[in-house]
Amino acid sequence: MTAQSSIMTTTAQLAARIPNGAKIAVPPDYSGCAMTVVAHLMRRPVRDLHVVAVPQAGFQVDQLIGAGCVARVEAAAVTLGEFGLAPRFTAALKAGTIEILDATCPALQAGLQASEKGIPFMPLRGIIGSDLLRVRPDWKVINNPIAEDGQHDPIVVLPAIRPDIALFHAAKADRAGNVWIGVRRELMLMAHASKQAFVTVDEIVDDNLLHDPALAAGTIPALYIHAIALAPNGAAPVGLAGHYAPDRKALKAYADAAKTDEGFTKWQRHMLAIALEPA
Amino acid sequence: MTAQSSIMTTTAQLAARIPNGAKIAVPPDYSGCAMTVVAHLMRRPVRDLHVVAVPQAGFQVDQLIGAGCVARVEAAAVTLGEFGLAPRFTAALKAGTIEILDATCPALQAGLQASEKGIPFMPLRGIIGSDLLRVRPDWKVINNPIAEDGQHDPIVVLPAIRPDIALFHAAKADRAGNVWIGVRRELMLMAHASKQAFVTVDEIVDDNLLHDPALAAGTIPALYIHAIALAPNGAAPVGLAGHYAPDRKALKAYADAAKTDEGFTKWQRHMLAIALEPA
Amino acid sequence: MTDMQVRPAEIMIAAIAPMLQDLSHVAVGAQSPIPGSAALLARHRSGGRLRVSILGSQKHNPFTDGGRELFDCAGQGRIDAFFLSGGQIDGGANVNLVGVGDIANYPRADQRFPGSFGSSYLYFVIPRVILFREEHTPRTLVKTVDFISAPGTSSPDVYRPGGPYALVTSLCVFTFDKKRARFTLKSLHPGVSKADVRAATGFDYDESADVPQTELFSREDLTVLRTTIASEVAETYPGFAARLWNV
Amino acid sequence: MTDMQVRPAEIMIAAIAPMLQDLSHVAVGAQSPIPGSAALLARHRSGGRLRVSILGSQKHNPFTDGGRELFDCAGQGRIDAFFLSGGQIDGGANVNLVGVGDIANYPRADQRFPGSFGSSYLYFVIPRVILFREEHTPRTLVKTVDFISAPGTSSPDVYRPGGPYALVTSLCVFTFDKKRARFTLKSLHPGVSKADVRAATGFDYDESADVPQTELFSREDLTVLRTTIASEVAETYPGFAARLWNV
Repeated sequence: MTAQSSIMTTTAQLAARIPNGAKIAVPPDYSGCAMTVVAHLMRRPVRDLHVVAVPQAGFQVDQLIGAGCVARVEAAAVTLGEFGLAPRFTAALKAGTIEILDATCPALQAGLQASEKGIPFMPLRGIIGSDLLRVRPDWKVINNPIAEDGQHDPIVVLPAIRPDIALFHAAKADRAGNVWIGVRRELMLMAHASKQAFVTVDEIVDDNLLHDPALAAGTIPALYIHAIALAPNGAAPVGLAGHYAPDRKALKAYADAAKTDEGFTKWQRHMLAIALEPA
Repeated sequence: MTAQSSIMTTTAQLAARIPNGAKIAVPPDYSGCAMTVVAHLMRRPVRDLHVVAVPQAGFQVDQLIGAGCVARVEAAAVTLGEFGLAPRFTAALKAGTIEILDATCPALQAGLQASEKGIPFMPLRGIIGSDLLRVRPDWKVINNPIAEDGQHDPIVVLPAIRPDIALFHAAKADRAGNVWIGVRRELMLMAHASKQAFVTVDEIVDDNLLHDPALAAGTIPALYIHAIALAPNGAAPVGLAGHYAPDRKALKAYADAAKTDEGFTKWQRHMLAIALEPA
Repeated sequence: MTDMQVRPAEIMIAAIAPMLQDLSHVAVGAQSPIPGSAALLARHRSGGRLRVSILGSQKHNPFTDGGRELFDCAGQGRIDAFFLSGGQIDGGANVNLVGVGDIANYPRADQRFPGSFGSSYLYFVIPRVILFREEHTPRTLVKTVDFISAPGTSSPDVYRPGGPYALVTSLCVFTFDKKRARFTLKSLHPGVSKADVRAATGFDYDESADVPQTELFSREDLTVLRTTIASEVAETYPGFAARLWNV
Repeated sequence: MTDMQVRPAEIMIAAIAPMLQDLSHVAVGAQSPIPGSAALLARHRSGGRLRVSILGSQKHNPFTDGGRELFDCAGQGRIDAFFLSGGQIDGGANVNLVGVGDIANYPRADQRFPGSFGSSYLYFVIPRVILFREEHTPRTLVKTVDFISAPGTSSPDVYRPGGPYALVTSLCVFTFDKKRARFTLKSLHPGVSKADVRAATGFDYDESADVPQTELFSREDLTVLRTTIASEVAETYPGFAARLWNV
């Protein structure tokens, strides 16, 4: 058996390999969320996840928070978009049951890029004068070290963000373990920056994606991928841009239900019963 | 006329828009060199170019040096690969007619990434203890600003590299000005990091490259492109990986001829006569 | 559609679109339907010359280098205008997207907003940032924000090619003077008085004796907005387009 | 091909291949045909488990994020072994890829080499860097390099998970002790004596009384090398494969 084939698994087994306390990087709702894995994590439930939103979170993370899986969220925003505020996130903050590391989109991306490059930090313009600096003592302001002598040029430096696991859904993978993401390069950044990458896919194709010059350009090499599970339509209900649309009815139902603890619990029971039918 | 269509031009006009003294970024020989533009630049000849090799230079740059077009080369290496040392580069260094900014591959890439991100510098591990630091006073060593208090953790910081023009050859462009580069992402980095990007292509296609999800993943959007000229087989003789092979006979002929000033002059006269036949 | 009465959101679109004239590249966030509509209209008026990049759009999103490309592109100086809203906006153009309540209890705000998104960066590097907020009340336009997601102005030693340009609400348009760190009432939407604005605004601002009415759409522009632009808007902001134009 | 006499380049391949055993990922530069051949052979021996990434190869280059990916990947700790050569290599494993001559006259070296390539970085972050140089003379293996492209060792406060592991030449194999910053003669190629190596080496090094011969190929391995591996090598290093194996 080659290293490549051993990464093929099921969504249940993939979810089981995410330990309590793991630092997981997840994409925004439009970029490929591994919703079947999320269902398994909620059923278990996994505990004390540190979720790194790349760079913002939505339904996926609100659900994990509601199910008590999350200890800490690092995000530029948590929102259900046009369906309103993220109700479980908001409730958990109010109750003090989760920690929030408020960020801004490019700071999260820069932190992941630092990890991708193996550097301890990345500088970024902006941010100075924002209260983010107050609530993020891990972000430092230094004087630009290449500024001309004596010139005061303050700049923020952000520590590298190195998640344990990048978790996402993509359109397809091949049997060698390469994953096609097209223009969704934030998924490649997540895979490069994280220690491991766990991926669900709508389809597993026979031909090696790297052998097709057009597909290769949008492919994460197997080198970075540690688990792949087949999950057709696996990004539903949030959808997969360019492949299938969000299920707006299901999303609205969640947004309405999750406004209360009881509503969320009921929604969760119903959803898990459907999503995790015996395979 | 839209902004998009005005960027379509000829190789001659494209070359004419590269002024003396321009800081131009060029790819290595295997990644798409705009050799027809190089021929025009040699005939003019353009003067005092600052060539940024991304990250190493070969035939393309050796020829420009031989023709007296270059004032300064910033590169991790200048070599004809298996055809030996770059003879015009070596001769010019000996004669003191060009300046060399010796670098290492990831330092050039990090400098361009800094420019891509709009940050003044980028840290990079390694390099400390290398004589590169001695000959590159623009590279500084600082203490890692996020190291724990009192910990000595020296790290190099490299200033952003912002070329005036990224000059390269690609397989195809569309009429909207989008350029397909496939897996040759160093070309995208060059385009993002440079003020302008000038591109020759083997083919101009009718369909918008961004409308095809597979091709879009390997496409530089028109947003970054300022001039496109049709130049079929335009990367010959160095070749275009995945499309056409290097013309090894022509490359060997150059490597042999360029060993002497006279040989280079003769080669140049002959080459320009062929390459710049009236169109 | 025969109703040529201009609706409130359309007035905001009419107020924003002229601010984008003569620019090269305007970017719009995924949750900014009013600015998105204004940008697409401005693009239409420019004959397609204006480049409009809308996050979350399939058709109007040219980016191919992942989520970071918008921010990198802005950092390179390639984006001329962008739009920010805020749970609170104050008289110094400081924007709060994090929450309202006792700062000492952060993160347990009385009301938590989604978060700062890209504001803490884009506000610094994009030359013309247009603030917009439909709800114009002392609750949203406050004297001092409870949390600064992005400051309106910076000291001179801070690298800042970008910043606030104007603030558009359901009542009026303010412009912003960076040197004085202060808004000026620029125009009033139809039926709104200077006193209405003063009463609805929690921060102090300047106004001249004679404040003009916000320039509205020509009949032709309104038709274009409600047909061509509406269908383009629907691709990215379906809920908004359905509510406003029934498309 | 019936000639089973092992050629000098093949001895170097035989010396390098075992050093890659049990690793996960080996990367090879575009101008490193001997290490490239050794890596492809090691991959074959591992039953395909060893991942080999060869720059400039179409088939064995998995990278899809541009020229920087190799370096980023190494910085992430995902590459276990790499190969460096040098115009000069000294007894402290310092590597010179820039030039020979009076340092004061830089850049006008008496002899200019191509440049440092990625050495100044990769030598720091890849755990097992194998130095190779066919020409084993006092001109190439010197007491002290004229220019340090990449230092062999660093002070303890310098971040350095990587560094030199061995040096393979046409005469012998040295291993490197990072703590003592010194080479040890590990094995001698067939027909080479300890005295031959001492005479040909410009730097001082350790040797035990009994230095074994470099382990050569089995007949089977040699056949695989000259058939399967040779044709794979030809894809990336056509000149080398043609000269050595006539493929």
